[in-house]
This record gives sequence, C-alpha cells and structure tokens, in this order.
Amino acid sequence: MQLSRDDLLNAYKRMRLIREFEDALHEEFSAGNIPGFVHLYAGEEASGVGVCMHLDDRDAIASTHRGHGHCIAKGCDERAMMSEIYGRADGLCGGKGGSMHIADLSKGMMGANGIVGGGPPLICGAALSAKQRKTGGVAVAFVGDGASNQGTTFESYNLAKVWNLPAIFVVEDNGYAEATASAWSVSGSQAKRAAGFDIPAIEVDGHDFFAVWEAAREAIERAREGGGPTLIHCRLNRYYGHFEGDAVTYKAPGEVEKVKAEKDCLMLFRQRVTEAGLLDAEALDQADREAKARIDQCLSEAKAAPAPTEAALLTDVYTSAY
Amino acid sequence: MQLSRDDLLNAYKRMRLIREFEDALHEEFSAGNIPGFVHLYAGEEASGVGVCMHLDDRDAIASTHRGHGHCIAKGCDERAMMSEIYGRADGLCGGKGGSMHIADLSKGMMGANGIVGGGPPLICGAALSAKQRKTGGVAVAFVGDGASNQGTTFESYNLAKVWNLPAIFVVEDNGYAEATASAWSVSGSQAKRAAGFDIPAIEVDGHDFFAVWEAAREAIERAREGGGPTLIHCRLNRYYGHFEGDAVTYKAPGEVEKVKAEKDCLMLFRQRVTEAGLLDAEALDQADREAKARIDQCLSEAKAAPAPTEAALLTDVYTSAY
Amino acid sequence: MPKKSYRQAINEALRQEMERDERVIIMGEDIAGGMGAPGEDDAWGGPLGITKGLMTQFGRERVLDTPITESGFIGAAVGAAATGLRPVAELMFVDFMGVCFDQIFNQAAKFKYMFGGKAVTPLTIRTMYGAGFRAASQHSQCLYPLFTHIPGLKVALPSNAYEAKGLLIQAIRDDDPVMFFEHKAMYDDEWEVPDEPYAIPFGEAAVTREGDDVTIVAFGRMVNMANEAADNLAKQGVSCTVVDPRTTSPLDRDTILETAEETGRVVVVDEAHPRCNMATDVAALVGQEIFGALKAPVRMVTAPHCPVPFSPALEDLYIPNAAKIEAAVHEVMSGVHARAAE
Amino acid sequence: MPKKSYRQAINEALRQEMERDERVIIMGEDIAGGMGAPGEDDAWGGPLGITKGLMTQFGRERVLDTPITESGFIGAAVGAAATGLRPVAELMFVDFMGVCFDQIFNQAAKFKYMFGGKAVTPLTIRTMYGAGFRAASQHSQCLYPLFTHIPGLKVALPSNAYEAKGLLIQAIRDDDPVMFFEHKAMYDDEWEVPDEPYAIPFGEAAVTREGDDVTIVAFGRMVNMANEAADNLAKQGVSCTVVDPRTTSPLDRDTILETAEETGRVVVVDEAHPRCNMATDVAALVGQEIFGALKAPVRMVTAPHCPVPFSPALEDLYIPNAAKIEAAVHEVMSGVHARAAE
Ligand SMILES: Cc1ncc(C[n+]2csc(CCOP(=O)(O)OP(=O)(O)O)c2C)c(N)n1
Ligand SMILES: Cc1ncc(C[n+]2csc(CCOP(=O)(O)OP(=O)(O)O)c2C)c(N)n1
Ligand SMILES: [Mg+2]
Ligand SMILES: [Mg+2]
Repeated sequence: MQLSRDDLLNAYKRMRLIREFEDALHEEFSAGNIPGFVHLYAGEEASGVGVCMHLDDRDAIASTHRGHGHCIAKGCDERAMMSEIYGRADGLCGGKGGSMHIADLSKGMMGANGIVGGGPPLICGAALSAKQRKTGGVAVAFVGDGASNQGTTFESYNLAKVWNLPAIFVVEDNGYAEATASAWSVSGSQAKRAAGFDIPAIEVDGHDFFAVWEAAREAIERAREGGGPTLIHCRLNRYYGHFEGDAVTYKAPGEVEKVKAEKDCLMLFRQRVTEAGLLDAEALDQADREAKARIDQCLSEAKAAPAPTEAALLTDVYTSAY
Repeated sequence: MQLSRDDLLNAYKRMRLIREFEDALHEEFSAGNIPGFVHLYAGEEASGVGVCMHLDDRDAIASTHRGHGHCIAKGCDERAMMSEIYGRADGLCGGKGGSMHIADLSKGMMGANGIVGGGPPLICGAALSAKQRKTGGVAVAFVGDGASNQGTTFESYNLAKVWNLPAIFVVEDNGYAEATASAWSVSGSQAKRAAGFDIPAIEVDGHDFFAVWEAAREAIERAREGGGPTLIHCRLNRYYGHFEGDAVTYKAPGEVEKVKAEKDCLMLFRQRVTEAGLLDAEALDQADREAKARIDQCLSEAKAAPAPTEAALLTDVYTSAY
Repeated sequence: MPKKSYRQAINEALRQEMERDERVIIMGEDIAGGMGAPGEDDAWGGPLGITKGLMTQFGRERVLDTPITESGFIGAAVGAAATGLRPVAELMFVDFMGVCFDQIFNQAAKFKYMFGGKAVTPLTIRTMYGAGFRAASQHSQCLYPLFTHIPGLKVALPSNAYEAKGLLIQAIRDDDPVMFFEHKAMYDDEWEVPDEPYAIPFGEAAVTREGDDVTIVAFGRMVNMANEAADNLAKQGVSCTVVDPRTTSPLDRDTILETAEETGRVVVVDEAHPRCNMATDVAALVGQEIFGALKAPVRMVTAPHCPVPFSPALEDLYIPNAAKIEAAVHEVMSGVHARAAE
Repeated sequence: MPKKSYRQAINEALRQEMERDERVIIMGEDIAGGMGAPGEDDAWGGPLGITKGLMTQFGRERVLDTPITESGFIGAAVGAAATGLRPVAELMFVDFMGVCFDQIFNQAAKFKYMFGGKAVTPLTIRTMYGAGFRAASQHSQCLYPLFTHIPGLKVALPSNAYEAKGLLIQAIRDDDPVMFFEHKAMYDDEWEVPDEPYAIPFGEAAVTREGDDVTIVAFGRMVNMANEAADNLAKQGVSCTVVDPRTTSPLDRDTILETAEETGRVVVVDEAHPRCNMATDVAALVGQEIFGALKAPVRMVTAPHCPVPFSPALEDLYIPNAAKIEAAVHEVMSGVHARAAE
C-alpha cells in the first residue's frame, strides 16, 4: 500500500500540530498559566499519527495520561482541547476533564486516562462492540512501557486473544515510566510477552513515521479481517519531563538532545519525503507556519474563553433521572 | 540428589493423608454435614507434596481456594484443619476462616485464599522478607490455570523478576477453572508466558511425584542461591467437582476415570518405588491404613468439638488497641 | 400471579431484555460454562445457575464466558457500553471488586462528568452479596456502601423477586452505569412475579408495611427481616411502617423523610459493616432533615465491625435479624432518651 | 519548636523509624527514582519529593522502587508484613486503590480474623488524597470512607505536620494494617514539629478550639478550614469547639460525644463525597447516642455528589471551605428547626 501526497502532507501536518501544541503548553506551564498535571507528547508524534492515519470514526482508541498527541491524531478539535487544558467552559469536556481526561467519543477517542493501565480493558470492549455490531471497526490502546507492567494490560492481552478481538496494543516505550527506566522495570521484552499469549508482535523505531505506519497497517488489516490482536512495540523518546515541572535528572546529560538531533520524527520525515521527492520543502515549511499560527490562535482564544459557571458543577453526573 | 527411604515413605504418607482427607470431606459434604464452599484437592497431591518436601518453616507458601492439600503438605495440623472446616472453636483458625481460609503462619502457610490470584503478590512479599532478613527462605505460590490469567499473577512474575526474589510459581493446571477449560482460557502457554518475563519455566507431569519433586528441587535451589524466580507448570487433574455440588457435566464422560486408572499419583508412586525396590508394598499398605485411621479420628473429633461462642465474634479483628 | 424464585426473576429479566434489544449482551465467568471443554455446553449458567439457558437461546456471541480476569472483562464491558452496546457483566461475588474496582469507579462512573456530558455508559454489573451462606470472609460481604459513595454510579438492591426483575430491567434500560446487587441467600425464595417485562424506576421506595409508631428503613434482604419484625411487633401492639428504598443511589429521600416524619421514630437496618454504611447514611439524613419531628434517636441495626465469620454459629450471630430489629424498635418506643431543653 | 512542612514531617517520621527498626522498609513507584536510568539516583523521592533522601541514607535494599504494578507491590507489602517486616508502601494517589484494593481489604485487613487471631500484619500504606491541586477526577478523591468501612483496617488522617509525624510513627509501630492519608494540598504548609520521634495514639481526637455554642467535627485538611471558621465565628460572638478525630478508624467516639453533648449543636465537615462518608458516620453516631442533648439538627458540610472537576473555577466551588462551615454553624444556631412534641 502506498501513501498519497495528500496523506503524507496530512501526516506531517498532524505531527507538526502536535509538536506545536506541546511546545506551546510547555511554555505556558513554565509561565505558570496552566494548572494541574500536564504530560507532554512531544517527540512521540510519529507513533500516534502513524497509527491513527489508518483509523476512522468507527474505530476507537484509548489513550494514556500523555494523551494530547493521540487526541489530535484521532481528530479531536485542537481548539477545544486547548480550552479544556485551560479549564474553560468551551473546552472539549466543558473544562471538567482537563489534560488527563480529554475525550471525544464521537471521534472514537475514548479518553486520555489518569489511571496507568486503564485503557487496555476499555479497548477490548470497544473491539467487542465493533465485532458484535459488525462495523468493521478496530480498537487501539496506547500503552506506556510503565503501563505494560500493569496487570490490567496483561489481562487485556489474554482477553483480546481468547475472544479474538480486533484489538491493537501499541506499546509506546519511551524508555521511562516517570523516573524509572524500562530497561529495569520491564523484564523480558514486549515481543516475548506478546508471544506468551500467542499474539504477534512487531517492533518498530517509533521515530520513524513510515515504520510505525507500516506496522499499524499490518496489525489493523489483520484485525479488520478477523485475525485478532497484535502488539506493536514502538521505541521512542519524550522530549520534556514526565510531567511539567520534572527536572529529568534521571536521564543522562545530553540524552534528549542527541535524540532530537539524530532521530526527531519530524526531521526524519522531512528528510525522507524531500529526498524521495514526495513533498517539497516549501510545502513542509508552509505546514510548519500554519501549525504555529493555528496553535497561537488556539492559545489566545482559549485564554480569552470564560471559565465554567457554578451551574455546571452538578450537571453531567448522570444521564437519566437521578 | 537422592530421596532417602524415609523421605519416600513420608512423601507417600502425606499424599495419602491428603487423599483420605479429601475423600472423607466429599462424603461428608454429600451427606450435608459441611456448610459453605468446599474445593477438594484429590488427584493433585503429587504437586503440593512434591514441592513442599523441599520446604521448611522459614519458607512460605500461598495457596488457593483449593487449599487443603497445600496445608497438609506444608505441615498444618490435619486435626485442627478438620475442625476448621466444620467451623469448630478448636479449628486451626478458631472456626472463623473455614475451608477457604485455613492458614498457619507459624508453619509458613500463608493461607488458602478465596480470591483467585490473591496469592502471587503475597509470596513476593514473603520472598522479599526472607531475602531482607537473610533467612535463606524461599516463597512459593500455587496458582491455578484459571488464576494464571489474573493480572495480579503477571504483576507478580514481573515483580519477582525485577526484584530478583526467591519466589517460585507453581501453576497447577488441572485443565479447568470452574467449568472453563484452560485449553480455551489460557492463550499462549505457561512456559511462553514465563519466557515473556525471562523467567525460567519447567513443565512437568503433575501426576508424577518424582517429576514434580525434581522440578521443585531445581527451582528452589536456584531461588535459595539468589538466582531468582522460576515457574513450574504442573499438568494434573482434579477428581471431584470444582466445588462440592458441581455436577461436572463439562468434562467428557469417563475423563476422570481414565486419569484415575492410568495416572493416579498414588498409584504411580507405588509402582515406581515398589518396582525399584525402594519401598515394599507392606509399608505402603500400612501407611494407607494409618492415614485412613487418622482421618477417621480427625473427623469424629471435629464433629464432637464445640462451636465457637458469642465471645469469639468480635475478637481477632485488631492486634493492638482499637 | 405466577410465583417465581429470585433466581428465575433475574433470568427472565435478562432473557426478555436480550429478546427486546440486541445490543444487550451478557458476560462473566462461566456465565454459560463449558468453553473449550469436551462435555456439556452451557454447563453452569454461573456458579448458582442464574444465567442457565441464556446461552442456548442467544448463542455464545451474546453470552460471553470470560477468563478469570475481572479487570479485563469488567473493563471490556465498560468500553463496550461506551461504544454502542448495553452489556450486563457479572462480577460473581461483590467481594471480588478489589481486583477491578478501578474500571467501575474511575472509568464507568466518571466518563460522563469528565468528558463534559458527552459519554453515555449503559452498563449493568450484576453481583452477589451478603452473608448467610457459610461462605466466609471473602464471599459474604455487602459492600454496596462503597459503590453508593461514588458519584456517577447507581446502585440497586432488590429485596424480592418482583423487584429483582423490575429493577434489573430498569438497570439494563438505564443509560447510566448500575451496580445490581443480588443477595445469595434469596435465590431460592419465591414471590409473585408477572410474566411480562416491567421496569421499576430507580429512586422510588416501596412501602411494604404502614404503621403509626415507628418507621423501619431496611435494605436488600433486610427488608424481609424488617417485614417479619413489623408483623411480630404488630401483634405486640406496635405499628410500623417499613420502607424498602430499592436503590441506595439514587435514594428516595422523600419517602424516607415523609414516613419518618409521620412516625417520628426511625430504625435503619443494614446488613453491611457498620461504619460509613447505609444505616449511617439514612440516619444522618433523617437527623439533618426532620430533626424537629423526631421523638427518639434514630437507631441503627447493622452487622458488627468485624469480617464475616465462617462458623455457622458465629455467622448467625453476625447477621441482623428480626429479633434485633424488634429490640431496636422497642428501644425507640421506650423513650429512654431524654430531650435537651430548647 | 522548629517549624516543618507536612512533607518534612513525613520524611522525618520515615527516617527516624527506619533508623530505629531495621524491619521497616519503604516501597513505591519512584519512591527514590532513577532505577535502571543513566542519570541521577534518588532522582525523585516520590512525585512530590516526600521520600527524598531516604534511599541515599538507607540504600536500595530498604527503599524499594517498584514497577507500576500496585496489586503486585501492595500485595508484596502485605505478604512481607505477615512474615516479619514492617513495610511502608506508597500508593501514590489513593485514587489508584481500584487496581489493588483486594490486597488491602480482603487480604491485609482480614488475615487476623480469618486466621483465628494468629496473624500480625504491621503494614502501613501511605497515600495522597484530596482536591485543590487541579488534578481532576482521578487524582483528587478522598475515599477514606471506603477504607473506614472495612473492619480490620485502621485509617489515619493527619490535619497538620505535627500529627503527620506522630501518626505516621504510630502507624509504623502499630501491629495492624494502617491506611495513612496525606492531603496533597498541605505538603508545603508548616507547623511546629518536635525533632525527636513521638507517636500519637490512634483513636484519640485533638480538640483544637474550645467553645460553648457549636461542636465542629472535621477531618484531615478540613480541620484547618474548621479552625478558620471557628476563629471567624468567635469574632461574631459564636463560640465553637473543633474536634479533629485524627483517625477515622478507630474513631474517638467519646470525645466527639462529650463535646457534642456540651454544646448540643454539631456540624460535621468532610471533604469526601457526601454519601456513606464520615459526615454521615459521625452525624448518625451523634444522633443515636446523644439525641437527648441535641438542640438542633446535626448538619453536614461535604463535597457535592459529583466527581472532582478539573477547572479551577469549578474545583473551588466543589471543596468545602470556611465560609460553608460558617454558614452551617449559623444554621444550627438559628434554631429554625422546630422540635416535635414529646
Ligand atoms: C494506576 C496508576 N499508578 C500510578 C500512576 C502514576 N503515574 C502516572 S504516569 C506514570 C508513569 C507511566 O509511565 P509509562 O506507562 O511508561 O508512560 P509515559 O509516562 O512514559 O508516557 C505513573 C507511575 C497512575 N496514574 N495510575
Ligand atoms: C477474583 C476471583 N474471581 C473469581 C472467583 C471465583 N472462582 C473461585 S475458584 C475459580 C476457578 C479457579 O480456577 P483455577 O485457578 O484453575 O483453580 P482450580 O479451581 O482449577 O484449582 C473461580 C472463577 C474468585 N474466587 N476470585
Ligand atoms: Mg514510558
Ligand atoms: Mg484449574
């Protein structure tokens, strides 16, 4: 299968939009303008976008605490997301969720999740629902390396396998869970663990959009055809701290800088498509400018948006009479 | 390493005592003399005894809902166990625990457990304690095939590995979790799952005491020497229903009878030791008679023992002032 | 009207809702039984046979057996509910909630609020609770107070077969996550239950006895104990109103407060552990809202603060019963507690 | 006396107990940090730096980082406690209890009873609770009512740094499993805290204000709100007693009832969700035990029945505060609630 010029440009735009979104939030947090816990996805864009390019609204994803990138990749409105992170009334969740709970079920985005390992069981359900309702849909859980040790994740592997669900588990292994290295916390390996459940595993360089895209294509095709679950082990890096405010002293000096210089997913993508003559530099520069402008706009509108009022406090607890 | 004549006779006696204990309970339950949920270990004796022969009081085991065999194998007093199952005041737990919660921490028996998957985390703690206190002790969790799918079990594998604990996981795979076959519910295999965590696995025929004993020896030696966890996958059969009262319609007709005729652990043991001239039939027959007499005695004493009185209801909730 | 057991009523509710709406699926450990096994299919219908026969009628696609993996499959039910199905998951014993509570209280219960109202999670979790089965500490708890504490959840506690059917149908049709508690000691008891489907609305108490002297508010199986106590007391000349709230969340505050106001004396009966339970919940409510109408302190009849003992001798002492309720009613009638001067 | 933050007080308690007794170990996710990583060791000391420095002093053998595997390591702490150690495990946020509750409430809490008294489980679980941090629905809950409900557990809720140190030392020395709740909004606040180790016994309330008109019973961080309210009210001529029970289980019923009896008016303040919480627990207790002494209904000031909202605008409305407590006190003083005729 081949990516069209439009697909490529779209992929780049999404990745760039995520990067701008996260870079902006980093600035904003440092300036004290954003409250709460904020976990940034910068550096990992090729994973979310490479996977979600294959999905449409009938497909579901479950995200993690590091959810902004997955949201944008799955088509959530970045303007409403920004307001959500600022706790505004016009936020994607009315300001009630915040960074850790952004969701848009109409887009198949089942939510960022404050609970590590919360997502995998949920996507088993979404996959079951798609199978039962014969929508042809699949469901994807993004799983951190830390989350890959959580019992809920293993249970979901087994359930997806014995129920033969159209489920994909994307382990985004950025080398760390908070300040703990996956080299220590993850015994065995992601691929061996998948093998423990007779689930096929694909290992990819998560900085390489094309590698991720290709792995996801294979996994999602298999799932849509009734072939059951796949685990994709994506090695990548986060550029900022675990959460904003983290001094990141556990990493080696220069560790992140080296990745940025050598493996940045946007840089690799640009090299690849320009060298192959698939997109020209000008189109990419243009996308960069547009992304920046868009995020600036989102930011200023979100900042100007009003906070929710007291009336909102007790709504949305129940759907039917209470 | 070699088993002495005494060891062999002891092993046989323990297995036979368990069998008599369980057979008697089966009768008693059918006669309506025992209340509650009772899960019998008959058929699986070679596993509990083959493992626990290597253990002493500084070593801990965590059992399951099917705990009587593990208790006896670990040295719990069968007389007090019987009273416990009858809910008597002189029961091993004063009648407060019953079949599903028999324990004797002074013997390193950390309890039968009503929660499937409850034991593996506990033995990580016991193993940690042994390691920390440098007792040379190890800790063993018995895990059903059904329990092997529980998230707590996987978490324990990983924890035991990354903490390098003297922990052994004995998966007693009797082919069924309640009415569900492990052929369906356990994707992959126990050995592959262990490999997922870089934990060595040993597969044994759980009807064969000598195979279990040898596997346990290897695993426990490794653990005592600081070599970390091992998984032992024991294939065996339970002779009675999941719990007493289960009609066992999910098994094939004649399935259990065939096992009894061909692979009964007591029968295999007897064949092996008599053929090899290690023990004579008379000694074994004598052991059989003693076991039967002992259980008869336990039964009649337990039945005659008084129930706990109201004064016991509110004791043992807390250790210190409340 | 035909008599049916609590077990039959639940089975019938599931069957009728599955017939009505194909989005309704059920799942749980051995909810049918026999998966992968050489013998009989539909071998169990759950450990106590509640769901027996449903697999034969609806097939394995809608009656899903699961591995022992409560976080996994309860979470899957949550995810399925958020994406177009109406799952009824069985958490065999509520005592097992400790391995899967997150998916219930942090996920299902909070989706709607966290997502700004844009989620609908029509999930029902059926679960067994209660003492009396000689099932010991880890298979006999009530624990509905823990779920009642959580905003976003609804909690139903049917006290008889009629309610079991009607509340379960309501739970399945309800667009919010519902915890449905079945008392294991009632499965064989029979009541009159209509054949046709009917839904009992949540948050509407039943008044099972009417009287002038004391209002007894009781939950789940305890409603039957309260009725028994009320009948005994009537013979002794003490006339009681018995209120069965049917759901603890939502709670029918109005009926509780109105009946309490009429009698001025209240006893609350709850099989759960005594701290932060439904007895304290109702007693505090009554004390706060109709203090002026109270003629005596609100008394609570509950299990004691200890795990459920195995020994039948102890378990029988543990569980609240009609005699204890009667004693409490006599106490609130005796007026031993003087009132402070204004 | 030296001033120390809540954070420092906790760190000091851990350090002193680890110095005193080598069976005390601590474990948790990034409780030191840096495992397997190329950079700094002891990189975190927990997400908010509470355990910083302990690894350097006691080494990785006694300060154990864990994978993200709460059932696994909380269960390991339970197992270690039952076999000779005195572990202090950190459940980072109490909101995560849903993935590991079983090991706490079915295992640790019940061992002693189920095993007929022959188990000792000296386990402490430290955990963060409470709103105000803009941490949203899954990182802001209180949930101590759930633990208070469970027989076999003890539950400590220090309201200041002095109590934090003394109650944590007691928890570690205590032979029963203890849930130790740290309010995340207090870590930077300072109080006078002695340098030497001291234990505050469980079940003994502190009376932080004495007055004649109203008794305010408040829990955890809310004690400070209650003190603030009492000080404001004093200026308005209303004199309040403030009771800080310090532990919810055991609960110092005597001090609550005695002070309530003296004033005849009670307000209970609880940051937790309103159903089956500590406010209902205490209100029901007071209503049952000293009804005769009450001059007004017991009022409850709690969070509303909804998840904790993220938006600061909403979260500020969500949390009980001094103004709401003052309003409740004025209400119980106003005597609007008529009393029924005897
Ligand atoms: C059940 C649970 N345990 C712990 C946490 C605290 N926590 C939040 S993120 C995180 C690390 C997650 O690491 P990983 O899965 O690798 O994702 P990453 O942050 O690297 O994207 C932890 C421990 C949590 N939110 N939920
Ligand atoms: C957490 C939990 N889930 C479900 C149960 C109900 N249950 C008790 S035993 C059992 C089957 C266990 O199967 P397995 O682990 O294979 O052990 P076996 O009974 O075969 O010895 C189940 C589902 C339970 N006790 N705890
Ligand atoms: Mg990570
Ligand atoms: Mg089995």
